[in-house]
Amino acid sequence: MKLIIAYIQPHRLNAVKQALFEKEVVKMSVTTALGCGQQMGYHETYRGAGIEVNLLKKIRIEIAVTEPYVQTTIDAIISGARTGKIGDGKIFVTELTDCIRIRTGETGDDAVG
Amino acid sequence: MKLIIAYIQPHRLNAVKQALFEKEVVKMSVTTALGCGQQMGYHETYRGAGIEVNLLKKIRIEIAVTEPYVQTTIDAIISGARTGKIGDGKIFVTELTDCIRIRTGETGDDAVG
Amino acid sequence: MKLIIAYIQPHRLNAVKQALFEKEVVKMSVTTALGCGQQMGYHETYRGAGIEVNLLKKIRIEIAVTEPYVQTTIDAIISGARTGKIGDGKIFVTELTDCIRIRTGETGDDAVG
Amino acid sequence: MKPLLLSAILLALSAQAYADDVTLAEVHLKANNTWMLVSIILVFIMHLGFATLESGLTRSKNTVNILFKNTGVLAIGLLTYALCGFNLMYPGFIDGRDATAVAEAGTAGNEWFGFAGWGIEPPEGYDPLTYADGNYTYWTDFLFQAMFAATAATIVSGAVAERIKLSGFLLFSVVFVGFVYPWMGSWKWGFGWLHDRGFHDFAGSTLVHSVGGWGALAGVIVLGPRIGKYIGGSVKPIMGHSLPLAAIGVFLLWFGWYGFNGGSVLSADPEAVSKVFVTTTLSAAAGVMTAILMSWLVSRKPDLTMALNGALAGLVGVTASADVVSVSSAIVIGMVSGVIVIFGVPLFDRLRLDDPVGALSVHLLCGIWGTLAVGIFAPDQASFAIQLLGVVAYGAASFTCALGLFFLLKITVGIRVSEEEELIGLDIGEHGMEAYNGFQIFLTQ
Amino acid sequence: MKPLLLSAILLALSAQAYADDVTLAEVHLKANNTWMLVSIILVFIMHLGFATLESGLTRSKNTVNILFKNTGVLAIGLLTYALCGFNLMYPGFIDGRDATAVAEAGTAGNEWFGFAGWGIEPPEGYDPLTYADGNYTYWTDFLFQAMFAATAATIVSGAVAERIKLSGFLLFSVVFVGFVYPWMGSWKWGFGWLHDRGFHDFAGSTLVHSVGGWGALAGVIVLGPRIGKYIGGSVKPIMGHSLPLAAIGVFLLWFGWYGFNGGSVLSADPEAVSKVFVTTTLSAAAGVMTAILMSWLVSRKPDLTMALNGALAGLVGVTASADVVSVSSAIVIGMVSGVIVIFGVPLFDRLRLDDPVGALSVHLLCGIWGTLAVGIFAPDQASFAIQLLGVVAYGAASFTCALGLFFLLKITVGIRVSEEEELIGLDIGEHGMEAYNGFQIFLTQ
Amino acid sequence: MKPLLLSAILLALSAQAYADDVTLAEVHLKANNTWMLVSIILVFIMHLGFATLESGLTRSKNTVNILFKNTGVLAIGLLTYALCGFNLMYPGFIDGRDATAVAEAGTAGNEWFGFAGWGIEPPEGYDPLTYADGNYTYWTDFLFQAMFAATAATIVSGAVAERIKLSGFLLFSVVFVGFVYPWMGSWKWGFGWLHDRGFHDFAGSTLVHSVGGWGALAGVIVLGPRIGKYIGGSVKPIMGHSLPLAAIGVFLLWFGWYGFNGGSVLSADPEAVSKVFVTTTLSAAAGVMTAILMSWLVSRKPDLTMALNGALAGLVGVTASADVVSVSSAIVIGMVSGVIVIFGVPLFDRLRLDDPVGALSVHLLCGIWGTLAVGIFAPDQASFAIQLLGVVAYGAASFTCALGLFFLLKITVGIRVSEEEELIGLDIGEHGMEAYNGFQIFLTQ
Ligand SMILES: Nc1ncnc2c1ncn2[C@@H]1O[C@H](COP(=O)(O)OP(=O)(O)O)[C@@H](O)[C@H]1O
Ligand SMILES: Nc1ncnc2c1ncn2[C@@H]1O[C@H](COP(=O)(O)OP(=O)(O)O)[C@@H](O)[C@H]1O
Ligand SMILES: Nc1ncnc2c1ncn2[C@@H]1O[C@H](COP(=O)(O)OP(=O)(O)O)[C@@H](O)[C@H]1O
Repeated sequence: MKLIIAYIQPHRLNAVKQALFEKEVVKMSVTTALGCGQQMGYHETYRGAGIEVNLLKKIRIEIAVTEPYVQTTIDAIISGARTGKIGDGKIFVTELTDCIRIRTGETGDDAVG
Repeated sequence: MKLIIAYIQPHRLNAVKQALFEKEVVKMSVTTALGCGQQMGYHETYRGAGIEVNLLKKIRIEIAVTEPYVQTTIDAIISGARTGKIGDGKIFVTELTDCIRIRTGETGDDAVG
Repeated sequence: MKLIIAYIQPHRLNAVKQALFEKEVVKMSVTTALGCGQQMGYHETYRGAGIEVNLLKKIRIEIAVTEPYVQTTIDAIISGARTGKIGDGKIFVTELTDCIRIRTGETGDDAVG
Repeated sequence: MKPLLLSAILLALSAQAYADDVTLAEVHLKANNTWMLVSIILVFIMHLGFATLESGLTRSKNTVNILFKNTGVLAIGLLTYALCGFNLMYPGFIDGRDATAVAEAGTAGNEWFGFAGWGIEPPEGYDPLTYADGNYTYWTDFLFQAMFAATAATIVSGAVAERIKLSGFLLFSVVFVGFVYPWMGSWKWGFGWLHDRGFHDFAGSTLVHSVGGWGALAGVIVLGPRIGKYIGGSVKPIMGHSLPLAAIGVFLLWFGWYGFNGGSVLSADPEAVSKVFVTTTLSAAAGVMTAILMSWLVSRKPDLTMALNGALAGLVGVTASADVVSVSSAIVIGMVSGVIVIFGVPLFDRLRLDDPVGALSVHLLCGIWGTLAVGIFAPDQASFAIQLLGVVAYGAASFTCALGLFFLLKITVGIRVSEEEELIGLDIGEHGMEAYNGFQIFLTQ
Repeated sequence: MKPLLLSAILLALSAQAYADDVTLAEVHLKANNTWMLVSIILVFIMHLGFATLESGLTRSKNTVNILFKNTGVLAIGLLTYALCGFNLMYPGFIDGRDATAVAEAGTAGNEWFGFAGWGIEPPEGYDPLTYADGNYTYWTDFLFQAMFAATAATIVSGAVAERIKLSGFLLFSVVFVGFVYPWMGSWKWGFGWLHDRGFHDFAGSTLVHSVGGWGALAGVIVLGPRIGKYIGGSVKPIMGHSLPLAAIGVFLLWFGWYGFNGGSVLSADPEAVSKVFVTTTLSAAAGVMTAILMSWLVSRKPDLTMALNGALAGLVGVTASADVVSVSSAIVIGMVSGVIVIFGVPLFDRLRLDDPVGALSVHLLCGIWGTLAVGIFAPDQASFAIQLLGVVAYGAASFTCALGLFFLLKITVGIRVSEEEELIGLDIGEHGMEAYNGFQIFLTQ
Repeated sequence: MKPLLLSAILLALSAQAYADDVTLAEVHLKANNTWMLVSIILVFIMHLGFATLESGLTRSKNTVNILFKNTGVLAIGLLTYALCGFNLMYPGFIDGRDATAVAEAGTAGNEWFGFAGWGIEPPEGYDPLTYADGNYTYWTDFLFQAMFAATAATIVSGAVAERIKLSGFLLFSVVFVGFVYPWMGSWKWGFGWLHDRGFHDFAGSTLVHSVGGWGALAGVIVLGPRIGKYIGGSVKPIMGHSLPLAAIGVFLLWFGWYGFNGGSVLSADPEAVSKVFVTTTLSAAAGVMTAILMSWLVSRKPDLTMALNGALAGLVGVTASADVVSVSSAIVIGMVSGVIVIFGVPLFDRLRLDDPVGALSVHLLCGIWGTLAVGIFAPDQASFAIQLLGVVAYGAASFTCALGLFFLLKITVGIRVSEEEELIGLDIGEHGMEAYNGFQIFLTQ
């Protein structure tokens, strides 16, 4: 099992969800995040003083998947999130040692889906 | 060491904290998250137009624990979070390579607690 | 590759960013979190009733780095975040199996930076 | 006497220039009525004050519901008052305390109930100039009273917030504002039996605030506390989601109170209205100060919500007596009110009566205190005994009616939302809508 | 007859005591003018109402921009109205319906356009006592009208929100408020050709609200919908970020409406103003009720934003007739308005006309309905035909001017922000500033 | 002459019908007093304006504290003004500019200090009709002035926000509002030495705003900047947490200013009050416009907070002269004020004077400018020299008193919170309470 973490542009979330649903990846967790990366920030001015903002609003998606789904999931995220512009974001893949469904106590692959 | 990530129903947080404290797991980090899973969403209407909301408010708990505590922690979370209803949530367990306490520089197991 | 997760005091974020930038670690993701740890909470009173708050506002930083950068990054975070007071926070290091840059599809080390 | 005569004639001439287009009586009515119109507007905005205060002191998952209730109650209150409320409250009882009137009527005047018919329409041979001795028109009269009416139900709304079913609450409001409030109001302001006995309630510490407070108490009892408020022996504070909203609410209420009390003079009488302004203002200020000091002492840290409630406490407290007490008495009344609210809130909590916004302490307790205060600080106006009688009579009637109503609704449409709905919030449950879209908010309570 | 004579003299004496420091006429003017001043203040605060309502019903990433627009439009409106608006709207046309005046002027009075010069300055031999038959001063006259002017542009602001370029909008406002609105206003309130023909629009259902509404329609058409509002065949609701703000806005608008309608009596005439208060209030309340009931039926869950829009609908609807209709007619007008708004919003969505705040339904549709309602409920005042003529004339003129203006701006400075800016939000794009610093907010829409 | 006599008699008869129940003088007082009462209410709501503006422009972790301070200061101001302020400000100095009065008093009238005793009570043989030539009652007089008093301290509150200790600030307010402000006020409005010398300050550009501004400056100097505001050579903007709150604040202040300036006419004189309305309004609008344009030019993107400050700048600027300048002068005054605020804010930042809300630029600088403007645009009213004298005198006195007070408090109770408390926020530190419960907010600043 893998735990896939993706940072995407906020306005791409719906597209990504769409792409994942089509691939039957229907479970995920989403949070907001501020991201700093290649994408340059923007300039804010407040009451005469300026400031460079380089922490941009991003969406963080966390998806636990079983091995067979890893690539599908990654492809789906990319297809939904890619605009070709800097700031599209990143996908991180980490090992998932175990997964438990609280309601039933199921563990492992059965619990992921 | 393991890093345990749990998604639970918001209103179960206090119960989960309680359960963890009893097991002397007193360190954790909590964030809000939107979750999409088996639990069906709900229908919102806004100014005549309807929309299906399937990203539900959840609480994300992150706990780093030493091996001996892994099972205790998982059990505690379950005991606090389980209602038997769909949407109770999931627990994800990942490997924790290292842990450092910023204040002291301690590393490994000593730093976790 | 490693995925470094750090919890720090909110007001130390700028210092940490500074320290990271100096070490050319310019990519990161930041979220807010509530943390419970050694640091004692504070007492709130609301309309005559008191309550102990032990979930304190923290900042969660997530940084994916290539092996050579791991220690540098950790040191930078510590140098920026340490005040010597309880509550300075923790750094967690986990394995990063893979990393993909959505925009280009690059993977592995190339994608991290 | 020639010059005099001449001057008389000259004056006559000059005066005549206007005699044909406007008379002193007309101007007098204008001056009075304009103030009453302003008062109407001020009392109107109090409803925004209630809406913001109540939503500010509750959780963000119930905000839409609270705003909705306050908007709905206002509309219901105004329409039902036009339909029947006004004529229930002012059924044309004879002023039993006016000797001649009684003589003519041949009655000691002990009216308990009356109804002057459906809808609103000026009386036979209506002449604005004489309708209220040139103080206001029929329409002003109706609307000023109508704005008051909705207030009573709004007071209930805050206390039962975060768990009451929308439909149940709206039905309650229709009956409470449309019938209960005006009927009981007629006892005093409609020249009913309590008026005859000399009960004094200037602007409604009892007729409006206690009546609403008793209704709130009934609701709180029937509904029970919110999930998670009382766990085991201890009280778990459920914090309001936006204190700026709460502060806006209190300032708007204070603002509107100048119309609530100032308008209750029922004319622009300069001395009377301005005196009422001073007593009202200083009582509110005194309420704030004691609330601040007490909460500083009691919980070591000064509580903003208590300071704000202190202002309302002072305002409710002085409402019954603003026209008859001295400045110093007004300050004392306000100080006591501030203390009452500080001890009232935890008291109700100890009694497991869950009142999210403190309506019971502010409107019920201070309403009672303010009414009795008339007997203490202005005994020449009304004896303590008669004031007590009024408090008891209104308390018994209002509480009984409200309790009955809530029970009836409980066994019929139901008045409490499901546990699941309460947890996810009434905004999504009752309205399928969120108050703060996009904001990331902890819903752990 | 001696006593009489004596009394006459005595009265003369007593009266004389004041004759030297104040006359009845002066007091009369004071009483009237004070009410008009209050009305000015009330109409002023409506601009805060618009600002909060519009920002509450849109996304947090565009809040700064909306607040900025509303502040800017107010300033622009006031200054341009002083510069030329007032003298464009009141160019001194002769009251063509006043037989004698026409006779003197020897004209049937069918004025279409006039301009009395730049800047504001009281007329030759100005005497406050006679300027408006002792109802208000020149300065009151100007300011009351000036406060109205900015409203028309503010109505547009809401409908074009979240995608219009700041510069483009401000330029539009200058022309629309500075020239279009006052010019068209002169047709009726300036004693122009529609006034001559007996068109009745008490406080501006058409002159202010429809005119603004038509401008909004033109803007919405030229701009096109916001990204993500209409995807494929379906409508994706884009939720407002703060319903408390929206509620504050509606209550403040209702509050200000008492000055908008009440002040339009143009004197403190007690009977007239208080009657207007009642019709205005009950129509708003009726609008709320039908909006609540309809949205409950239609979408199974009562919609707060609809209840709020219902209040505005009722207010706009009764604005043309508040002075001439009966209480029951006012209620009916309000009820119909409430229904209009419920069906109007989805209607415009079906037409792919993206109006974030519902300005088209509230101001345009209900403005038209309210104007026609005069012909239905007060045919003695104005025939349905002439009301229809007015609606059509103002619609044609306002829509054409606005459409032309927007097109002109589109091909010159441009009126729509870049897609990128729309996605990140106009606050950062146009102002480099965020409305809620530090708050974690989902910007997925 | 018969007909004339007859008419005189007839008039006498008709007039007599009312002669017994109301006199022209009474109606006159009503008309005047009603306007003054409205002004009181308007000035009251300015305190909500300050509360929302200040909290909107600061961080969410200090919101409860700011709301608390504004509530507390209002209560303190009202009570201390009743206790001694009013009688310190109006100690009954003889109008030294009234030749006859001086003659009688046999003094050139150069009063510096006076005190008419504790508490408030109408003077001997008080008759509302004559108390202020039938313009307002004693109570109105007191309350209108009392509402002004609290303002001065509130101005300070904004500038010292986010770092000042609650106890220290409240103690400062007691002395500043209870003694310093009224004492200095007596120099001009109390017929003191500056009044004698012909200093002109209509509604308080200097007496209220500069005085408050100087107090703010003293506080800012003694306290030092907020942590993180000035790092090395550069200024790090600390953004306000809610611009909607800030906008609400400014609109409410503008709204209330109609009472602040309009009420300062001290009667409902139609021409005078309405003229003041126009100058006040257009100056504010002009301030907005120049602030918008300048900030657009200076920082390439128009700054909402500057546009809002521009409105306040225009209002403060015209406050000293609203009654005596022409419309065009008022616009110029407003324009200059708008420019002042744009350059003032960064100026103070360069001087490392950390003023979170811009009170120094708005109230201090524009207050000074407005006072001097009288000498420029209405030299016939007051020479530039005497205006300058007034500015200097008030500046010296107010700044010295405030500085002394703050130092005294610093070495006694202490005035700055600990670094730790400042970082976690004063809401938790001083009140153990959060303003936005449940909301996830970045506290990195
Ligand atoms: N090494 C990293 N560690 C953590 N988050 C990262 C890292 N690199 C990128 N991100 C996240 O991905 C987002 C997009 O990255 P960015 O470099 O701006 O776009 P792109 O990868 O398309 O050039 C960043 O805002 C940040 O949130
Ligand atoms: N595969 C997954 N990856 C990420 N988060 C998940 C996954 N499965 C479940 N979750 C999280 O757990 C929450 C509860 O899951 P859900 O399936 O609704 O409940 P249950 O597991 O009891 O049926 C979801 O809302 C989501 O936040
Ligand atoms: N075992 C853990 N699991 C998850 N988060 C932790 C853990 N230990 C500490 N944290 C996070 O780090 C923060 C600081 O920890 P704390 O113990 O208070 O400081 P210190 O480590 O300096 O004593 C906590 O608030 C929490 O957010």
